[in-house]
Formats: sequence, structure tokens, C-alpha cells
Amino acid sequence: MSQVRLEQVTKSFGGVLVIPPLDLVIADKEFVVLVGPSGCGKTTTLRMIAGLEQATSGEIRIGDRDVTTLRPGLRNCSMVFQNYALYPHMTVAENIGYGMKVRGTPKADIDRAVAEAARILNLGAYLNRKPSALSGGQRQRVAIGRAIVRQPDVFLFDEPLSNLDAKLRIEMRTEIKLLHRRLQTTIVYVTHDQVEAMTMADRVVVMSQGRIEQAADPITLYELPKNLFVAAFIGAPSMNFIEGTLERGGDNLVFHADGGVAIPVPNGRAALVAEAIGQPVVLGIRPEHTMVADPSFPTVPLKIADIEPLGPHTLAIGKIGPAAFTAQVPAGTRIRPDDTISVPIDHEKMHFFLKSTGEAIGR
Amino acid sequence: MSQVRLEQVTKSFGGVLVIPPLDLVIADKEFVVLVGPSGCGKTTTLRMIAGLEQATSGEIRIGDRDVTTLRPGLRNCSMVFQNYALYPHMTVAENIGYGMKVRGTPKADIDRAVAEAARILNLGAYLNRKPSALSGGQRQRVAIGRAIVRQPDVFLFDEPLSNLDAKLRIEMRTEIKLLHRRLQTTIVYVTHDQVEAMTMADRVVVMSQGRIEQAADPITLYELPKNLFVAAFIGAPSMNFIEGTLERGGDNLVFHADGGVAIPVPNGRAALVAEAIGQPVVLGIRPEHTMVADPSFPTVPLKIADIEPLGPHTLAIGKIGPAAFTAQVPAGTRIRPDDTISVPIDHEKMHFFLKSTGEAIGR
Amino acid sequence: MSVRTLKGNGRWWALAGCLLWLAFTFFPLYWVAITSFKTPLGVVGGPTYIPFVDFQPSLSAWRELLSGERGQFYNTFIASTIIGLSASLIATAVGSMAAYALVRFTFRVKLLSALLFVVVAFGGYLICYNIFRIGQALSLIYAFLAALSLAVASSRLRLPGPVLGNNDIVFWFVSQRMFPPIVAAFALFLMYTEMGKIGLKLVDTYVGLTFAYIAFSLPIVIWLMRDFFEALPIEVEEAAMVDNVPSWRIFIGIVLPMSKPGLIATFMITLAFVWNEFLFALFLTHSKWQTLPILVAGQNSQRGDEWWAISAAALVAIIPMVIMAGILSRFMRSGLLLGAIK
Amino acid sequence: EPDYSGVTLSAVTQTGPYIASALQLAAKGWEEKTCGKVNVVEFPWSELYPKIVTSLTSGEDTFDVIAFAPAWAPDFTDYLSEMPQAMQTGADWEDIAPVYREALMVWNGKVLSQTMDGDAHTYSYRIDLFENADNQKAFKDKYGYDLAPPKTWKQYLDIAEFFQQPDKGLWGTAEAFRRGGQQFWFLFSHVAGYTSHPDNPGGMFFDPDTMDAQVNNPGWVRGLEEYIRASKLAPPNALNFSFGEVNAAFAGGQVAESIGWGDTGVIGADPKQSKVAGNVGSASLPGSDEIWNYKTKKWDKFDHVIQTSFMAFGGWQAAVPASSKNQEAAWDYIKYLTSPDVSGQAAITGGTGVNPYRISHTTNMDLWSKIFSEREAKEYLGAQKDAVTAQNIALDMRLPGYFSYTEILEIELSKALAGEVTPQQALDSVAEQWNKLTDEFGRDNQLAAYRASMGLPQK
Amino acid sequence: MTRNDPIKHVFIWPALLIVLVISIFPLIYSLTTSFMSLRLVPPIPPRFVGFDNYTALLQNPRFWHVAWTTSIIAFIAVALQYVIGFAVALALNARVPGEGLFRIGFLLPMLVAPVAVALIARQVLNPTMGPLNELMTIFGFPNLPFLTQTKWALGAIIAVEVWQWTPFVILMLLAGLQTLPDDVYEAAALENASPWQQFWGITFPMMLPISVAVVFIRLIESYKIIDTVFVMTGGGPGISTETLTLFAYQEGFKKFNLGYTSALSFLFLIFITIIGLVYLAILKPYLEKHK
Ligand SMILES: Nc1ncnc2c1ncn2[C@@H]1O[C@H](COP(=O)(O)OP(=O)(O)OP(=O)(O)O)[C@@H](O)[C@H]1O
Ligand SMILES: Nc1ncnc2c1ncn2[C@@H]1O[C@H](COP(=O)(O)OP(=O)(O)OP(=O)(O)O)[C@@H](O)[C@H]1O
Ligand SMILES: [Mg+2]
Ligand SMILES: [Mg+2]
Repeated sequence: MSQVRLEQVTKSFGGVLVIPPLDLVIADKEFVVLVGPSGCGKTTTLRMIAGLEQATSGEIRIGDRDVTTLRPGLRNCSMVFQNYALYPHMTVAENIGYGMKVRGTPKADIDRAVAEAARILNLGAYLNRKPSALSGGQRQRVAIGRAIVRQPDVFLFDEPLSNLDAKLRIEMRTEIKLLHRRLQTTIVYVTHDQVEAMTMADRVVVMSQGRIEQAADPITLYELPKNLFVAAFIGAPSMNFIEGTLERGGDNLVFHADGGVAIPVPNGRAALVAEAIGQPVVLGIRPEHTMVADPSFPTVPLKIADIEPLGPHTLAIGKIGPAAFTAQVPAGTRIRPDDTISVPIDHEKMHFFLKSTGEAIGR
Repeated sequence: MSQVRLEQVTKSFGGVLVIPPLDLVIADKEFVVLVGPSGCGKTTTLRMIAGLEQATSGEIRIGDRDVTTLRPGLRNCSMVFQNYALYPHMTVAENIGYGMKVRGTPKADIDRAVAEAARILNLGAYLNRKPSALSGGQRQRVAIGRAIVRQPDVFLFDEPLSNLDAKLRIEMRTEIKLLHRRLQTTIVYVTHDQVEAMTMADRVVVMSQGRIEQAADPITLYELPKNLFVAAFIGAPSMNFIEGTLERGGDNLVFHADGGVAIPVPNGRAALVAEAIGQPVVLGIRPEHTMVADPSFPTVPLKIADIEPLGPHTLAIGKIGPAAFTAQVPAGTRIRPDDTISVPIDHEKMHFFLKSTGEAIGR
Repeated sequence: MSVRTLKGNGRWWALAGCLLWLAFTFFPLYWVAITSFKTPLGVVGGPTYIPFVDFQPSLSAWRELLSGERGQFYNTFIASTIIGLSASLIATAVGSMAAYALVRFTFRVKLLSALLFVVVAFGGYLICYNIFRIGQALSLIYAFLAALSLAVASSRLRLPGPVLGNNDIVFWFVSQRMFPPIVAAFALFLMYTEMGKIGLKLVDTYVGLTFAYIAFSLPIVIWLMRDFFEALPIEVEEAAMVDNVPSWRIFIGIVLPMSKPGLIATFMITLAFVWNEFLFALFLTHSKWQTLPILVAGQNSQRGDEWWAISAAALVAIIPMVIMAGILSRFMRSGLLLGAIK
Repeated sequence: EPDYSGVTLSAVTQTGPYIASALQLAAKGWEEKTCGKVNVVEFPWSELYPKIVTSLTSGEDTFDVIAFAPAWAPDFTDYLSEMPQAMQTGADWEDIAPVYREALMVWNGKVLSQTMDGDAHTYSYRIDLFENADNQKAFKDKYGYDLAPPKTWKQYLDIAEFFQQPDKGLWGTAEAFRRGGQQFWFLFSHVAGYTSHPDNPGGMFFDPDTMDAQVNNPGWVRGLEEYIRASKLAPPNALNFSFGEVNAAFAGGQVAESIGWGDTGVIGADPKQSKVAGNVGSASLPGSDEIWNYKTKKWDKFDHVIQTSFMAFGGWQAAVPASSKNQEAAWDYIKYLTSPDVSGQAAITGGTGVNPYRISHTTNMDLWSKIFSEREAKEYLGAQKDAVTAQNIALDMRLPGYFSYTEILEIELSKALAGEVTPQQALDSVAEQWNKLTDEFGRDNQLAAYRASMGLPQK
Repeated sequence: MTRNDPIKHVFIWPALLIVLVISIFPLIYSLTTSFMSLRLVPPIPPRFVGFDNYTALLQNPRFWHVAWTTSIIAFIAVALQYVIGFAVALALNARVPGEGLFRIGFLLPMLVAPVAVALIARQVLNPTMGPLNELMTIFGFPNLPFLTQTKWALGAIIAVEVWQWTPFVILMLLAGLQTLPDDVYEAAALENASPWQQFWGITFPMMLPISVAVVFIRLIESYKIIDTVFVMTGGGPGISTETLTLFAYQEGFKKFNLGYTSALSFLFLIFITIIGLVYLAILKPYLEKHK
């Protein structure tokens, strides 16, 4: 049983309140990913769970133990530090095996575990190097290696793959998932990579300024963001937002953008968002939902300012009225800056938010 | 004129040859992105250009000066270090302003430049903090800030955005591109983020083990990878590879995969790849080219092992014959592990490589 | 290659400066070296500089020294070596431990508890000794134990008044080094003799002298090592803490290796202090454990300075230290922390 | 012969070879003879006194034999055992020069220590310079009398002035002028000639009736003036000379004459240490025909020059602390150490630092011919013998709190030497402070001790 | 951030106990005797005199004189040691050619016993037999009164202090320099910061804590200077080069005037504590700023 439970936990550095009261329950064996803007308190949260930072107030429990004041070693967590924190005087092998050595594991077992970790991490050739003779990504892998040779109650990963190339990152992702499956350990994982968050998490926790904006499984987060912040934060490229008002236009609801464009709201959604009629709202639509040209979809005119061909598709960046807008167009579409194109909007995928509170409506 | 030219440059650490003879010319005002697996020598190359590492042999020129043995300060490069290298005893403002202070810029100008950089980087609130009181992403931004307040001949960025969240990363990307446009400076940029590489680069250089595998503009790289390595490396998720042989099947060429599946080669490509008939070849197809079910496309059966819903679409991971295969399916497709689905292959987008050399054929 | 390496002209200027300083440091030592091979006549006859050229070297001073004519040479040499090495080793170890604790842990000592200690120790001793007349040694022991236990016990109470923190403790340690050694050495001698009277022989024993040296080296070790520890990246220790590495192993296995340059420098300093210490050696020993400085100082006799003998003795005394320095300075290399953290 | 097997004596003295090697040599013989063991412990000269004081006052039986300077004896007397009566009789006892036997070894009628080295100041000069015809002529022309070892201090200064030729690397005389470098004994030698009145024995430092300091009387002032004058006729930087440099200067051929202990002669005559070997002449200290009489406060004129010998330092003493558990063996060892044979051998063995203190030492010419030329030996032994047997002997100052007194003197002396104060001012200040100190220590106690040290009966 | 962990007691108590055990008796003894008139020789029964010893000392011009002399020697010597030591440490850290040899060579003076150093100095400075005299003669200054005139003597003592203890500064600062991160210098090198700017902008501030410690220790130790003075000049001429500890030595070990010496020791302690606290207080803002 290694549920992690933070109850009304706060943290201040000096006078600065970094984490206002925070409640978070991570179920046993759950794989939770923390995401959030830089500086929002992800690392701090992880460090509080690990015991490296004393919570200013509140209670932290791991399993059925209150660990609020317990020292780190006794919490049985394993952590990959954002800045690696390798032992500079030890070789890669020693770095990885040190924890085991300290626990008195027989040398043969250590060697085996180290070799296995090195295999997983593609570090075999570097086992006898000191960290100073490694590249950034190699160091990061050593840091991962050090964590995964253990069988802790909780794994804490702080942006563990940020310095790895895409290919390796995918491999590592798979390995970490395998590890999770094999060891059945609770994992708290911080990342800025949305794909990572989406593919690995049982649940994604979106944080902002120390608060939890939404905690849900990846698809929910993507499809039903609770508020503007989450909607904007999740998804790359980011969701487009157009401010305007909802108005009745005959039978249907119509969204009137501030710039003059009008987009009809499909009937299925109309009832749900009716409450906001007349109020300033924000319409959100992801770039990927602007690509498929279904005849039933409304279209909006986009004046292109910049073009980003990504391979599978191309991004057309420009403005709709006063609002910045990024549209995804099929690769090979012939567009040029200053062209104005007509962008289809998948109106089933539209989101609406109250401008005043940022809360999603119509869900 | 600040062309950067590496001629037959090599680098060994101790006895280990890390960079075998390397030739690379970066044109004046060009924005070149270096990509490559972790440990392939990107940082080393950057550091050699900056003068922080002495090339073991060969010649490095910046503009029309031979800088091979020139000390770093005189090369007029500005660098964002992979590990930040912040001045720990200085505040954020001092860190950013130090270079100018050194050059004797008047205090008022420094303050202005620092404030501007802080605005760009969202660091305004932290100007008086020491690096030790910053989060990982904040530190990285300080490192960027330190580089961008200068107007050097060459900018060197070593994974400058790796620790930033997606939103900020996109903002920063834009800022760096603006900077490039404004200052018209040569930029060498290392990243692991393919989107970054694709969207920012005039030219992407793919490195592996110190060698250049291919250097081309992003689209070429994506569409016409020169060899297996580049094909596998560029694109996320990675291209699928199926080994087999090309054989004549009546009028058409047919690819016979080792597992038994046969895929016809469209006529347009047949002539080009004919040279390889009978030889072992590798067929490559990107996951994103397995999604659209065009009736003319051949299909292959995929036994699903794992499913990764990514939001806009979902990845189905499994095997085709002996080969691992990832297919991209529309979001919402109802699939479950152990299902076998029929995957359409966009046969115009197939790549062929000679198994023996890894070189692409049929281009 | 490293950025630190000087390049270009600066390198030669630095070299010139170093050579100048080398001349300044070496000339006297060179002078000592050649003087040790001079005959008395060669010395009093005015300066001569180069052996075999302007004077004929002779081994007489060395013969005298090594034959024991000028003091118990071998005994003192061995005693010095044993005491010097063990005292500085222990002092460096114990001092580093304390310095580490003072850097990484929070200490809060209530001023009242500290005062209580002083008052009870003083009062207890004076009362036991002057009123109950139970002997200096026993008085001291009783008073000390009473004071210590009362102070520790009282620190658990809620006492009002200011609280001393880590910095105050460090300053207290250093202040031990500020007290002039004259009276301290004599008082220590008295204490040791008194202890001898109750059966705990400390004067002229290995334990007695080594213990005193450790105590008097500790302040310096603590004060210096504190700064070296403070410069270490704490993240590395945190990594180990999360790994449930016990604190002492973090200290030995991670902190000490990372602060190797500082540790070695501090050890050298301590060794130099102990090796050359005079006053305590003078008072706390009288035959078996007499140390080299006494012998060296003895060459400055009432008969005047016998330069040749002084030179030979001084040389002998530094040779082991030179070897030590040679060995240790190899371990003082930069870049130790490279790659630890981003 | 007694058997001391199992007994280990611990003997302390200054770091060798001087004195320590004599103890060691004797230890070897004694060990063979008695099966005992002697452990010679050595301390630097400047630290020997505090070391002995602390060990004696602590009451520990740290040392069985202490070899020390006689001036310290008053501070030690309370802690020393008396010499066994058996040692105080017989030919060997009588052979010791009377000044030691009767004065220096005795404290309030008890023999507490045994002299193991004889020390008095004598005069050394360069035979080659003095007997050079040109020099003789030039000297006579200038001063009107023959160039010869001086009889008076004035002649001594004349000679020094005559030979002061810095351009030739030759200077007049060498004495110790350095604070902490035996300086005041050299001053005392000068002063002794003017204040050691044959009729008022023991009145040189203090009035033995009232314990008033005498240091600022005209005899002292004159002595000091001449001492300062000598410092100007010495090699540059002589102000930093201790006795060691004096010897070096003399043996190095830098000076024409010098005063000091017997070592000057021995070192000067040793070709291994000296450039002037073979040319070392010795004589008694100069004297005076005028001596200050402290009782009448007048200069007393004599018809001839009174030869005053000053027992500077007074020779090392060996004693046995009362706390020693092996007193009998310790005294036996001292007896062996100071027996005529053993000590005679030590006196002529280079480096032992033992100077003659027995009559037999100065009469046995055979011993000395090994290290001296015949003339040198004769003059050297003559001077030594004269020094310890002279009619008018001035004893060195020995008082409880010795260092307190000498420190005051040293400081003022240095000031006077540096020309910061006049000799009179310096000595007045010394006298004032000495008196204060005497009061602090207890005038009666000090008086009794002073009288004891000067061999005067207690009042 | 410091933390709280019972293990801290294991770390600190050994040192604490050792120092307490050794220092408590000397403290009791010297404090009590400082209020008494106590002489070992001639033995006079101890007598309580209150603050007499202290007032006597404070009224004694010699006390003020030695305090002044000691301060001059300590401050000048330590300042020189720090400046020279830092320069040499920097050169060594920058790998001047032959650095490995210099490293050991430069340490040597510190490894020689102070008594021996002073004896050596006397040899070298000997105006007739020493080599320096010959050198000065070449320049036309024969027989300079190195040790017999106050100014020269003080200069000579300071020179010897510098000679002997600069290695301490070199060693500690070099150790400090070795632990500085390389990458920071790389960043500065890219900015084309001159060595001078790198020193003041990076090295010096980052070395400030260890510098403060080193100078502090040297200052304390310099205030206790005795052997050098004792052997070189014996405090002379007169008392013009006498230092506090030498004064205490004369009072304590020659005269065994223990009450007075104890009082002297405490005045010394107070004196140097004040200097130390002032020193630390002055530097505190800088230390905090660069922490
Ligand atoms: N000091 C060194 N000694 C030996 N080998 C080194 C040293 N520094 C780097 N290397 C090796 O050189 C190779 C290239 O390193 P480099 O840092 O350039 O890689 P990189 O491409 O930047 O990788 P990453 O993406 O992981 O940062 C790596 O394999 C690394 O192990
Ligand atoms: N020692 C400190 N003193 C003061 N503020 C601090 C300290 N450490 C962190 N902070 C602040 O706390 C906030 C949260 O920091 P934290 O490291 O948890 O962010 P993060 O979410 O991990 O960000 P990133 O993604 O950039 O690593 C940041 O704004 C940071 O500036
Ligand atoms: Mg973080
Ligand atoms: Mg790199």
C-alpha cells in the first residue's frame, strides 16, 4: 500500500508562499504526471514528498504512515533529480550501484543490476566514466539508472527525459512504463513533454502557481479541460482562443467573435452552453481540429503571418480578427504568408469558457 | 560576415575519438539546428566553435578569421550552456547584465537591456533572486537571457528550451526566431525537440557518433531521409521499418516482408527502386502515413500490443510479422490490445533502404 | 585543457612572479641546506654559496645530529611522526564531522544552558576543591560531569532568553584558538599532573599530548572545513538521502570525497601545526614523547647559534613534511565537482 | 660498589651537546659500573628553567637529576635534597675550587647541588695581532704604553679602539649585547671591576644589610658606560650578539679581543672551527684601581690594579629533587659524573661544554696539550685558574625571582645600548624597579636569600 | 537549508567533548588566578586581589606598547600574506608551467618549525656572516641593522611572518579555487571578460567565504606570534619588538607571575575577540550578499 496523500500542504521559502494549501491523493500503483508552467511548484511538490523539503504546514502520508516529518531515507522513495545530482567522484557504475552497496547487497547482485540498468539506458560503454566525462543526456540517463535499480514504494521522476533525443525518449518511456508494470509502484512524474504526459499517465495533474487546476486522465484533460488555463496548457500547439459572445440566431446558438466572425454552435452543444447567452465567453478550438474540411463545418478566414511545416502537416499561424490563431493544414498545402485561407472548424470539438471566471461551460 | 566553417575538425578526449574528421559550413545568418542521439557530439561541436574546447586537429573559421586557436572571448560567440553555467553568487539581473558590465556598458543601458530580457523571458519577478532560489526552468531562462542581451556574431544554443513547458517553449521559440530576424546573426542550435528543429531551422544537421548523416532543410529531411539512421531519427513517433525483399510480381514490384506480408510498390516508384530487386531491403513507413484509409492503399494486419491515445489521434503499437510497428489511428477508434486491425499504408510515402548499407534507394 | 589555464603572455608574467616568489621562499631553505654541510669554520668565515665551488661540504653536522649527540634524535622523530599523523588525522576527521554538522544541521543552544554549564563547572570545581578539599582532579571531573548533564538536561526545558545558533557555536570553537597558549599550556600541565595523581597518567604519554593537539586543532579544522562544505552542491547529498544512505555514509562516501582539496589542505595545515607545535610539547612531555620542535629549538643553545646544527635539524624536521606534501598535493586537483549537477 | 640494577634515573638538562653529552658520557660509565640506567632528557636552553620549575612545583617525581644554571638555585632550593654527607669529605671534595665548594653549591649552610662545570669570565686576544711589531709600535705611539693583554678596562677599550678597522674586516672587541643573549653577564664583568670591593664582599648588586639595590651607583654607571663604549668598538650589529656570535666573531678572526667564558678559547683554538687557531691568547679579566665603596659612597683608590674575577653564570649545577624516588642512586651518579677522572676527561672533550672547576683540571697540562698549542694551553689554564682562585671574586647574582630582576635589567640595558636613555637614567630605573620587586617578594626573604647566595652569614 | 536529524549529535559531540574537556580546566584555572596574586617563584601564597591585575596591566604602558606592536605585525603581515598568497594561488590554479613543483615548493616554509624559521632568518640576516649582507653590500648598503633597529627589526619580523605563513594562505585558497565550478569561467570567457574582470567579478566573490576564514585564522594566529620574535630579536631593542605573547611568556614562564599572566591572557582574549567580531561584522553584509 503506497498511496501518497498530501493534505492541506503549503510551502513557503522565506516569506514567499510557493505552494498554497494543496490537496492531492495519489492512489497506490497509480502513475501520476505533474505538468504545469515553469516555476509552478512541481519540483517543490516532489521534494516535499521525498522529504527533502519540509512542508511549511499540512500533512503528507505515504501508505498509512504520516511522513510529514520523517527523514527522506525512511520514506522509501526513489527520485530522479531535475539537475541529476550525480556523485561526481564515482563512475557511472558506482553511481548506479551506490544505493545497493550501502544497503549491503552482495557485489554480484549489484553488478547484475547495474549491468541491467546500463543495458536499458544504453550506458554500457560508459560504465567506467566519471560524470564529468559524459554528455548531458548521458548524465541524465545515469540519474535515471540510479533511481530504477531500486524497488521503492514511490518513484519520483523530475523531468527525467528532458535532455534525451526523441528516439531514446520513446525507448525510455517504454522502459519506465514496463518498470511501473513490473514493480507495481506508485509513480509521480514531472514532465514538460505533453506526449510523455499523455502516453504514460494514469492521471495528469495540471498545476499552476502551486494550485491544482485539474487532475484527470489524459483524454479527459484533452477533451474536457476544466478551464481556460488547462485548455491552453494542454496540447501543442496550443488551443486557439477567440473572444466573443454567444447569441441566439434563430433556432441555433451562434458565437459572435469580437472581430466580426460568427460561428454556429451545433445543436448538441447549444442546450448546454445556453446559460452563457449574452455573456462574454471564449471559444477554444485546437489547431488539429481545423484541418479536416468537412462540408458541414463552418469556416473562418485566416490571414497567414507565418508558416511552420512540421512534416506530417503544416501550421499556418495568423490572426482571426484580433485573436492569434494557429491552424493545422495538410502537409503540402500551398500557402504563403499574407494569403488568407478559409479554415474549417470542427464544431463538435469547440470549447466554451466564461470569460469572467475562465471556467469551461457546456460540458 | 559570420559564416562558420569547420574543416576536418576532430576531437578526442584522452584517447577517445569523439568527433572524427568533420566538415560543416554554416552560412552567414543561417539558422542551423544540430540534432542527433544523446552523446553524438553536439555539445562538443558547439564548444569547439565557442573555443571552450580546443579542436584536436582541423581548422575552424568564423567569418574570414581562422579562430582555431583563438581564445573564446575574441570569437564573439554567445552561448546558452546545456547546464546553464549561471554565476551562483549573482542575482538574476546581475547574471544577465554581467557581460555588458564587463564591456563597460553604462548602467542605465544595462538595466534597460536586462528589463527587456526579463520581459521576454517572464523573469521580471525574479530579478533579485540568486539562481539557487529558482526552479529549473527559471534557471534555464536566465541562461537564455544572458545570451540574448548580446549582439554576437554567432549564437550557440545548447538545448536551451529543454526544461520549459510547452507553452513557454513555443513563446521562446518565437522570441528566438524574432531575435534571429532582428539581429541577422548566425545561429547554431542544438535540440532534441523535433518540432523545434523543424520549425526553427533553415537547415537541420543530423549527427551520429560525431559524423554528419545528413544536412538539409527540415522538409527534405522528413521526406527524403538519406539513410536508415536519419529516417529513424527524424519524426516522432519514429518511422516503422519492415525488412524484406523487392520482387517482381507481374507488372508491379512487390515488397515481400520477412513475416509474409506483401505490399505492392506503386508504379511511380517501381522504376526507381528496381535496382534493388532481389536484395534485402528495408521498407520504411511513418506512423502518420498509416492513418488515412484510402481504398487504393494496401493494408497490413497489425496485432496490437499497446495503445497510446495522444488526443488528436491514437497510437496503436504492435507487430507486423517480426517487426515492431506503430500505427496512427484516428482518435476515438475503438481498439483494444490483442485486437488485430488492418492498417492502411500510404504507399506513396513508403521509403526503401538497402539493408546492406542503409542508404535510401528510389529517390 | 581548461578555461582556467592561463594562456598567452599572462602565463609568462605569472611564471615570472612565481619564480620570484620561489626565489624568496627557496633562498633561505637553500641557505639552510648548504649550511648544514658547512663546518663551523665555514660558517663563521662569512657567507659562501655553492658547495664544492666556494666551500668544501662536510657531513659533520649530520653525523652529530644522527648520532644523538644533539638530542634524542630518533626518539623524537618517531614520536613526532606518530603523534603528528594520528593527531592531525583524528582532528581532521572529528573536526570535519563537526563542521559538516554545523553546515547541514540546525543547532539551537539556549544561552541559559550554556551559562548554566559555565556556572556549575566553575562553582562546582571551586566548591569541591576549596570547601570539600577532594583534590583538583576529582573536583574537576565531578564539576564537569555535573555541569554537562545539567546543561544538557536544561536544554530540554523551555528556557527563556536568547538562543545560540550554528554560527555562534562555530565562533565558540574558534574562540578556543584565540586564547593565548601560555597559560593554557601551563594549566593543562597542571590538570594532567593532577590526573596523574589519581592514576590517569597523561603527562608524557601518547594519549595526553595527542588529545591536547586534537583539541587545539579542532577549531581551525572546523572553521576551514565549514566553508568547503558550504561550497558543495547539496543536491548530491539529497540524492543520497533519498536513497536512504545513512548520514555517516553520506559524509564519508560522498561529502568527504567531494571536498577532497579542502580536506587535504586542512589536513596539511593541521599536520604542520601539530608537527611544529612547541609549547604543549614542552609542557606535556618530558622524555618518551618529546617531539622534534623541542630538539630543533634546543639547537639554539646558550652557547650561541650553531647554524650548522640548527640547519641539519631543521632540514630533518621538514623532510617528512615535504614528502607528505608531495604525496597529498597530487590529490588536490580541480574539477572534482564537475558533472555533479546541471 | 653499589648495585642499582633496575633503577632508571631521569636526568634533565639543556639540549646537547653541551652539558648533555657530559651527562651522557658519565651515564655510560655509571651504567656499566652500577647496572643502573640513566635517561638523559634534553630541553632547549631557554625552556629549561620553566620546565624544571613546573616539574618541581607540581610535586611529581619527573626527574631524578637536574642540571641547571646556578642562578636558578634560589627558586629551587625548597625542592632539592641535600648532598649526602659522605660526598662532602675527602680528596675529591677538597679538589673542587673553593668558590664553588663554599659558595655556589651551598645554600644556607646546606650543600644542595654539585658544580659540574666551571664558569667565569676571562679575556681572550689574538696573539698574532698583539705580537705584530707594526701594531706594537703604532699602539705605543698612540697610547703611550705597550700593547699587551689589558690590565684595566680602560686599556681594554684602548686596544679595541686601536684595532677597530672595519675596512680590513677587523673590529675591536666582541661582547654579547643582545637581550636574552647573555648580555647582562658581560655588563656584570665590566661592573664587577668597579664595584666588587674587597672589603665589602657581596655588595655588588644589593646592600647586603638593607637589600637596597646598588645598580645605580657610580661604579655601575661607569661599568655600563664602558660596556656601551665596547658595543661601538664591536662588529656592526653587535647589538644582536649573543655569546655564540661572540665566539663566532672571535674564531672568525673578526675581532682582536673579547671577553667571555672559557669556550672562546677552546673554540678559537680548534682548527676545525676557527681561523685563528694557534693564536688564541688568554688572560684574566681586566680590573681597576678604583672601586666604588657603597658604604662610604666614595671611590676608593688602590695603589695597584685589583684583579676582580667575575663568576659569570657560575657553572652548571647538578642536583637531586626531593621528590625523586631514587635519591641515593642519583647522588651516586652525580658523584661519578663529577669525579676528577670523569670530569677531567669531559673538560677536554670538545663539545661537552665542561670547563675546569677542579684544581686538578687546571693543573693537568697533559690533558690540554691535545687541543691547544703549548702557549695557548698555558695561558688558557692560567686564566681559568686565576679566575676561580682570584683574591677578589665577584659572585654572580642569584636570587629568588631571578628572571624578574634580570628582565628589568635587560630592558633598560637595551634602551641604554640603543641610546634611548643615558646609562644613569637606565640604571636609576632599574634600581627603582628592583627595589619595588624586592618589596613585593618580601624584603626579608630576599635579603636572607641574597646573603645566602653571596656566602654571607645570616643576620 | 539546514535540517534537523538526531544524527547531528553523533557528528558534533566528539568535537564538542574533546574541546570542552581540554579547555574547561585552563579556563577555570586562568580565570580564577587572574583575580589572584600568584607566583610560583619565589613561592608566595596566593592572595585574592580582585581586579588589581587587570588594572595594573591596563595602566602599564608596556602592555599598550606590546599590543600596538603585535597589531602592527599582525595586520601588515596578514595583509601581505593574503595578497601574495592569493596571487600565487591564482597562478598555481591557472597551471603556470611547473605548477606541480611550485605547489610543493611553496608549501615548504609553513612546514618548518617557527623556531627553526626564526633561527634561519637570523642566519640569513646576520650582518656579517649572512648572505643578505653581501647582497646589500653590492648595492652599497653594507651591514644593515636588520635586527637591531626597531624599524628594520619589525620589517624583518614581518618579512619572516610573510615568508612562513603565506603558504598557509596559498594552500587554503588553492583548495578553494579548485572547488570553484569551471563552467562559470567558461561563461565569463565567452563574454570576453578579462582576467582582471573575471577575478573581481567571479573569483573574488566566490572565494570570499574561504578568504574570510583564512584571514581570520591567520589574524588570530599572528596575534600569538612569539617564536619568531623571541629568537630573532628577543623582543629588543628594548621592548620595541616585544609582542603580547612574548610579554606573557616572560611574565608566565620566566617570572611565573601567574596571576598577572592570566589577567594578561584574558585581556588578550577580549582584545582579539573584539577584533574578530568587528572583522566579522564588517564582512557580514558582503558574505550574505554573495552567499
Ligand atoms: N571529458 C570527456 N572525456 C571523455 N569523453 C567525453 C568527455 N566529454 C564528453 N565526452 C564524450 O563525448 C561524446 C560527445 O559528447 P557531447 O557532450 O558532445 O554529446 P551531446 O551530443 O551533446 O549529447 P547530449 O545530447 O547527451 O548532450 C559523448 O559520448 C561523451 O561521453
Ligand atoms: N530556495 C528557494 N527560495 C525561494 N523561492 C524558491 C526557492 N526554490 C524554488 N523557489 C520558487 O518556487 C517556485 C516553484 O519552484 P519549483 O522548482 O517547484 O518549480 P517547478 O514547477 O519545478 O519549475 P520548473 O519546471 O521550472 O522546474 C518557483 O517560482 C521558484 O522560483
Ligand atoms: Mg522543477
Ligand atoms: Mg550535449
